Amino acid sequence: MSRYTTTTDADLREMLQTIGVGSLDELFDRQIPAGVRLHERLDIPEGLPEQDVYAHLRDLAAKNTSAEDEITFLGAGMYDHYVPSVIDMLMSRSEFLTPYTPYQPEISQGGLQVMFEYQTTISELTGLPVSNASVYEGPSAVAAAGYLAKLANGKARYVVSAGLHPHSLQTLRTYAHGYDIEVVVVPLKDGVTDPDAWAAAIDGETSAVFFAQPNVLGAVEDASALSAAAKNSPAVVVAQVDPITLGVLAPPGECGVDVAVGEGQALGNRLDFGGPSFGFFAATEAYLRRMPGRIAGETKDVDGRRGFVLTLQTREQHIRREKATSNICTAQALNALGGVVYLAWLGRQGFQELGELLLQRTHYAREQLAALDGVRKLHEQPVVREFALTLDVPSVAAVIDRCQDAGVHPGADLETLTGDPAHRGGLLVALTEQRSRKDIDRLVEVLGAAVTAERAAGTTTGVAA
Amino acid sequence: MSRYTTTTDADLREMLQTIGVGSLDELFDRQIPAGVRLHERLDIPEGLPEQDVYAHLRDLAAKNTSAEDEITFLGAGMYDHYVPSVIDMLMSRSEFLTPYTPYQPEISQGGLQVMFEYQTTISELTGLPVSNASVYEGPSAVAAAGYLAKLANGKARYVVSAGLHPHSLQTLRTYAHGYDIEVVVVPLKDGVTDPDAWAAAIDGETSAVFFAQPNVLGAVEDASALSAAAKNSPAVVVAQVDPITLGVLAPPGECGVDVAVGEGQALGNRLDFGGPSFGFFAATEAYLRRMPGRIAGETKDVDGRRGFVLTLQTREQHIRREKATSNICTAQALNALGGVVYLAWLGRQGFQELGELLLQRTHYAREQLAALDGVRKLHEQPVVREFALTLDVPSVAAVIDRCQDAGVHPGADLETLTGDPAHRGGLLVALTEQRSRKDIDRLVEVLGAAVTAERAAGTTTGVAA
Amino acid sequence: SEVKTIFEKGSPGRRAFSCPKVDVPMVEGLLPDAYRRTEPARLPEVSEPELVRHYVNLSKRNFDLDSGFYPLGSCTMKHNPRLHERVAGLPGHARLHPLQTPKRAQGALELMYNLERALGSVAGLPHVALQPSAGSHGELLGVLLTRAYHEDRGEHRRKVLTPDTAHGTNPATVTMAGYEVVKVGTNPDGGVDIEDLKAKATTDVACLMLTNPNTLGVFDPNIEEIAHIVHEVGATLYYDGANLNAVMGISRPGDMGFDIVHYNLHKSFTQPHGGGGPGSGPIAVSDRIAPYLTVPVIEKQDDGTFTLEHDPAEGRPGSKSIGRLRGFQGNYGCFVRSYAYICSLGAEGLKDASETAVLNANYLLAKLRALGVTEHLPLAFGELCMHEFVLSGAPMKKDLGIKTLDLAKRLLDHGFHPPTVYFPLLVDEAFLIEPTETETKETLDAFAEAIAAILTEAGEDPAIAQNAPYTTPVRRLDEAAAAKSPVIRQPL
Amino acid sequence: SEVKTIFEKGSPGRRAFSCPKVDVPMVEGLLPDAYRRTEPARLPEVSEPELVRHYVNLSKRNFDLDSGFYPLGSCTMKHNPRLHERVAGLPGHARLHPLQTPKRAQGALELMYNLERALGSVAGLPHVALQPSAGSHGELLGVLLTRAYHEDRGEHRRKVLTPDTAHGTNPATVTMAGYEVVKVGTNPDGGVDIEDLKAKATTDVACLMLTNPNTLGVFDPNIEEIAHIVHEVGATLYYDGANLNAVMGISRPGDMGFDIVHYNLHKSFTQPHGGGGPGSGPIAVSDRIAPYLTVPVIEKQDDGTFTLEHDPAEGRPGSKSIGRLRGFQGNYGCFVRSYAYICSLGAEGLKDASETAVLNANYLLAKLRALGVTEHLPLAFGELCMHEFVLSGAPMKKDLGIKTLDLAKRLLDHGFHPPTVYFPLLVDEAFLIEPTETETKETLDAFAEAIAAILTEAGEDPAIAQNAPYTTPVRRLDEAAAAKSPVIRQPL
Repeated sequence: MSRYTTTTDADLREMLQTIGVGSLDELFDRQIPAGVRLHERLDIPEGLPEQDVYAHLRDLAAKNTSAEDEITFLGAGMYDHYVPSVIDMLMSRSEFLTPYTPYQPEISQGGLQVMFEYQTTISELTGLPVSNASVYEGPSAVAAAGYLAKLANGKARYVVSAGLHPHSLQTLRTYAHGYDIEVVVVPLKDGVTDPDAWAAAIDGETSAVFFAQPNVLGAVEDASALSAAAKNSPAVVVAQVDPITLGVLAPPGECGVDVAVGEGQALGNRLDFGGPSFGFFAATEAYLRRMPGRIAGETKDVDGRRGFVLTLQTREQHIRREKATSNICTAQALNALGGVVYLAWLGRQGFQELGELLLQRTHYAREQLAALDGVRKLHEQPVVREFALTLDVPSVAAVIDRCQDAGVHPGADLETLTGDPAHRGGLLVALTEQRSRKDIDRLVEVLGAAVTAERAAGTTTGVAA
Repeated sequence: MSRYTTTTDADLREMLQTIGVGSLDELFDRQIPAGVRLHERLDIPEGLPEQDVYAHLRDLAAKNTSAEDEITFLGAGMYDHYVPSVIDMLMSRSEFLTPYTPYQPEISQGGLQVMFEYQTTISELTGLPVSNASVYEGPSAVAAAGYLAKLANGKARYVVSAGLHPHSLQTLRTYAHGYDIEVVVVPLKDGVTDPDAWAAAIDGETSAVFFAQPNVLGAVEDASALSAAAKNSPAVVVAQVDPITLGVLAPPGECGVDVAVGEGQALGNRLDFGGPSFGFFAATEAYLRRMPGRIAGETKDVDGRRGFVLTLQTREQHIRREKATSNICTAQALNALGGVVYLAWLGRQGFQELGELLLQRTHYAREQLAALDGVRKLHEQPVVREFALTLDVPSVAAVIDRCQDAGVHPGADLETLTGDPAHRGGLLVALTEQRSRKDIDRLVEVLGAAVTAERAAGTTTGVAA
Repeated sequence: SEVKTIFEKGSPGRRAFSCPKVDVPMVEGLLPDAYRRTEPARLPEVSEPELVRHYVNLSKRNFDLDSGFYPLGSCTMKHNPRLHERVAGLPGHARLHPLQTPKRAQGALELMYNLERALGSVAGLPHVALQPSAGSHGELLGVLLTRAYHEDRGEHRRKVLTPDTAHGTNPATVTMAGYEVVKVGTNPDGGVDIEDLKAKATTDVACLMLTNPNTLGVFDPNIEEIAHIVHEVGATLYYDGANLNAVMGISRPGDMGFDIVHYNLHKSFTQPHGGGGPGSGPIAVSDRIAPYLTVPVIEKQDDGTFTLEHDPAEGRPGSKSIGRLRGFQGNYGCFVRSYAYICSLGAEGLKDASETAVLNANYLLAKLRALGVTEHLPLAFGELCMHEFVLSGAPMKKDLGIKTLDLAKRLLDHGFHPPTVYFPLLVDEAFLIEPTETETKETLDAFAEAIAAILTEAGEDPAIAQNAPYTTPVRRLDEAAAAKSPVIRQPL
Repeated sequence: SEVKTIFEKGSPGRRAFSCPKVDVPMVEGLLPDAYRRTEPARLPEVSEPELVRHYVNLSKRNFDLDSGFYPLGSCTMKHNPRLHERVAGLPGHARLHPLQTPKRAQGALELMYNLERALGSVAGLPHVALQPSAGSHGELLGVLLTRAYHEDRGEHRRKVLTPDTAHGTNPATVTMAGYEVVKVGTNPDGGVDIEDLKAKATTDVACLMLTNPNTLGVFDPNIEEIAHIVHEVGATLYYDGANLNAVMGISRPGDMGFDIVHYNLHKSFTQPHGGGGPGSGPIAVSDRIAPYLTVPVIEKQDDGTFTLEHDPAEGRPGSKSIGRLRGFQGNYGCFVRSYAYICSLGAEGLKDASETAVLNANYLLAKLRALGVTEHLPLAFGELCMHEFVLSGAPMKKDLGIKTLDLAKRLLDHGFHPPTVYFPLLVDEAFLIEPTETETKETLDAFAEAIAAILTEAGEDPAIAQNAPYTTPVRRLDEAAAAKSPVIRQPL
């Protein structure tokens, strides 16, 4: 008996007697072949009181430098937005936290209505009529969109902008290898997808095209032009979108995108060192019955009352098995709850205001930083919440380390992120509403000093070498 | 309109029209004399977004050294016990957090049953049949017990052990001054209430006697003997008890105590720099109708179902007004919830085990520390979770400061706490289940070094002077 | 099935707590046998899952502010921002020991200092003490300060005046502070009866305790004259801050002539009410009362640091302190929440709160009028109101055969918490409604319509309301039986 | 009254969010007009109080594990300790950016490393990858690893075997990984049909995916022979860890001969299920599969520090990695919770959990037998069971006229979440019950008695169950209509 189990000695005696076995061991001995019974103790330390588990996990937490401990400009897929307290409160309510998938709709109306509302917000953000109740997270959502295209048109090739987040590209490759679809990458030019190479890569065997908005360098793509280039092909147009930018950027549904997916973390979810969060998945009406994952729909009960159910389940694995549109069998319901509450918290005006705020601060930060010695813009394209710089230093990692010693994380080392040697010297700087002008000015100061110091050190090293 | 208010311009127009006034100002101008209308802005800064309020309050928190930041042996009335996570979860549920006093029992059964269960746990702990649903906190509970005695017997004098916590004594004095009762303090001898002085102080004009168990020096008093000394007087015997010690110490109800009160913080409540917590208040049957505060009782509804109500309300201020047993009009319901959940979490066995653990660790800590050079026991009485030492140093505050620089708070400066020059050099060290042997050994090391250093510094100073 | 208490659940030996092992050498006989407990306290024996389910299910038997409208008059049930729980839960606040060395608790002292200044600004009085644990505690402090003030001047006054509209805590407090209660009447407009006041305001009077706006929702139009009368006889004027939510940024007690003001942080400054506590009842005072304030007192030093003074220098607040009223520094966890609220709202937001509170009350009143409700439940005093208003159910009782209590109980079936009933005492069948500023017009409309519907229903069949509620976890409970043979703990 | 969505509440202009001011010089024209959004997204317009009330009230329309018994077969609805939410919420975990420099994320890496080792110990396999987001994601990884393994050996196998008792995710995964699904039958004891397996286990088979105990609650007595058959043809043996909760510390998949195992942290290692996500589906593999594992891989260096290797050295796990399956390092927040669980229970506690899970299932089965329930709902296979068991409602349907669905719906009125219905597919009118180890004997008794009572009631009047439930927020819903004309968003 542990603190989570309840079988007293008296319970055990009575239960074994009712079952008709003499011992717990007998229960197992009668079912498990002796050759595979384990007779040693698992190699796991002894259990601890709650206070000691807490202390241990707290000590581990203390070994991490979190966004609470430094001014961070890290982004590159996940962002340190402020998570309003109402979200913690709602996500921690037992009624949202502890049930499972709403298989019994009569006692799951809360969760189902949340899914329905969530779908509505995603539909509004993306300008696409159809949203599912969420998928795992961003990059695998991109791959799921690829699988949708494969099932929809069976063509041989994916055409992918090099502006896609590298995790998305890598995930898409891993998935596509499973069902033998070729992945062709179109390079960037001046910071955005090269329009000529893009158009040239798309043909009658293109199953889907993928680009990111904004792209991995923070640049705003000409989404309409990229989509238009695929119009005369069978390709499904897939855009990975940073949802926070949709307060100011044209929604994918108005740009000719067929499937808009993305990482939902920025919408009211914590960083959590990368997860859990949620991926959103929206599409045109044509793909409704090809969507992966759960979908909630409105209906009536026998008394005519409004209610919600999981619907279109014949797409799903538990019914269609090998013919399913996906093997996904849950949404990220709790995280999606965070998403819809966040969007309702921001509200119609707030969502726009937030976008405008980021746009202005991002511009300011970019200009201030690019004015530093040894720092320049990696590209000149419009940016909305994130931008790439090039540092004229031997080691971006060393610059980052210097900045962190001064309490500021200046952003992601682009070459490490993308693995592309062309990105040597690249730094990807992200803004959220938590990074004030004061923070930006501090970054300018700290990065300037670090670059100067690193160039001096680098020169010295160079001379010495 | 703020984020917490909802009157849109359209709402305002319609509402003013329905009321029949032209403006908000008119509503006030018609009711408030012009001479006392305020026409300037309050001297309070502009309101902030949620994230900025969070950041400000977090920055203030960061300027405090909490029990999360150092190994603390501070006690002296409030203790750093581990607060189990179920308590946070339950106390933060809207249904417990946001309602008010259960004036409408039909929709307040949850809170009322919690009070009923709370009363039962306090009754079990104290060995007294009657408990109210809690009062503000510890020292004012002592004063409330005094007021009960005043109303019960109208005698002229309180006899108080010097072992009472100084805050309790000071609070009792403040209250008693209001209704002109004299407070006589009986000194300690060998660390406990001097039995002869105690017996001599009690007479036919004694309204109540007060002692603490354990007392402010951590010593266990002979509660039965102290109570017995008042048996031939009209005095109500009041004991202030540390509830955590009742796992090992005889309950006040078995020691002849009439009214047992105390600080409930140790039972599942946070330190919170001193509050909110709760005070418990238990008594013999004789004082049931003289209790201050709320009491929940069991009854039936019109369909015969079990239910709970606030009962014996004719004692209370909202009915009896100037003849009430107290002016208290709320319990500390939420904090008392923490208390009953904590006691149910500990459980029958766990409550005892915790007491035994503290008893053993306290003994160990006391012996180890008293063996240090320049450190001795202030008294030789039995102790259960807290004990007093005497440091042979010029300044206890300086020793504490040195220890804190090393990450350990060694305990309370006794002279500062009691204001009694006889306590010069005194240090009051408290244990909880969060202070392991390893922590104690660390304290021994740190305190030993600090005392040595301070004696050296003190000597030097002495020589120089 | 019948509800069970936690004591009726579980089984011997079950537990939710894993006790840390005894990691020091075990020593026998540390306590004399005579001091030892012999029989364990019969606490519950349950696992963590049982514990959680028990209390989660109990919680569901409560109505709460996060779920619906709670217009409980005089209690100011305004929205409780969850931000406040977040910041109060930061370990730097929540795990801060009250005896922490002040130099290592600077954040807490700064917060308290800032809160004192902000509260002082709202009241229009310069000195604030945060110590009292609740409004009633603040009242007691206020009257004890009055006493200290007079005594210091060599005066031993015996009486305190309280209007008949006062909260019950006022007279109860007066008695506790050793004074005699003298009631002052109410005039037909709902304000203090000036003639009665003049008659009773003798030099033997220590204080007049007043709520303004009072419990009728009436702002006393004669407040300046009242202050003059009271001060004329050398008495102090005490402001019961229960209704401060009506006047933040709009009118200041200090400007009205009050010497002492208590705040209910759990009302105007939005603490969660916790099912009846905790609260916090700071007070503000004028210069002449300041020397007697409780200790410790927070002082800001020239170097910008903060200290806790237990024995303030002469001329400083608390230099002739009456002592303390409780342990430590007060309900700091409440201070954190209210300070966060003030930071969120700022001067404009606090004023908006009061304006909207008064707007909502007047709108609801007007709406009830428009629906004909006030034919059966007329406004007790005046035309307009401040942040709350009192209806009298006397005509309803006569005409429709249902009492205010019946109306309240029937409202439960409509999903609303009823207003305060049978208070203030001087209004027959009183029904005291305080909507607060955080409610929407839609909610006010729905509430007004529910009352109108209940009255209509009662006109057809009063038995429906008389036997309400029907849809609650339990129905009307036998309170008389509970008081007659009290069962106040689980028999074991 | 009819429920409203958040879009149907509020009013234009209301808001819960105060946007920070633009504190930098405003610049116009930063975005080309053609890139700009022209119409705002029609998000809700509500204040914070409205937002809170809406979702708090919605939550009350959910049944949840903290409120009652939830014996949903195959889902392992065990108690979720709140400690896990506390530790996962520590800012050092919760606000840690996934791209934080590894030297400044040592606590996170150490936690993941420790978790990998503990999970490996439970499975009896040496290498663990935490990346997959859910069980189905782990399955996909497992089959892709199988593919990589074979391809690396120059083999291009085409088929994957799955028993007909398998979870639907198994065949769906096989298809996604580019393989053909070949079904293997079930023998009369509920185990794999060995003869069928032998016939289908050709050299063209890449893998057999198996759950053991399987979805019937049966531990396959021939598991050693099955492993032999599969390995004989060079295929891998994949363990669907959905039912691992039956065997922790009792039997290890690695010892049974499995090459690849996925864990459902949200089942055996107790994540809150969140209304359907998030989950986490780490996998463990044998040495021969290790080179293909996802990157990044956590490595512990000689100096005790931890690194994230994106390109592990030859011979190390991940050195021939198939790449990645998602962003960053996986659902770290889930890792924190499961690690805390493992720290709390330790080796003994995990074994106790599985023992008690199996005890509870067998007791509930025996209790249902004793109450005569199994006359109408016989056990589908075997005598005893592991941690769950499947009843067939076919006799009940025939004799009493109520379907398994009706029984499930009627259970709602008794306050229980029903077991899984109509799965596994090969059992007619299946009723799959998994009580888990955190339930009390009292709860199991009450559940058994409720079922018995429903059957008795159905014997008298089947219409009662056929039309159930009656006491839920809504009653039976028209799912056909929902699917026929889908309304999947609020029209605006």
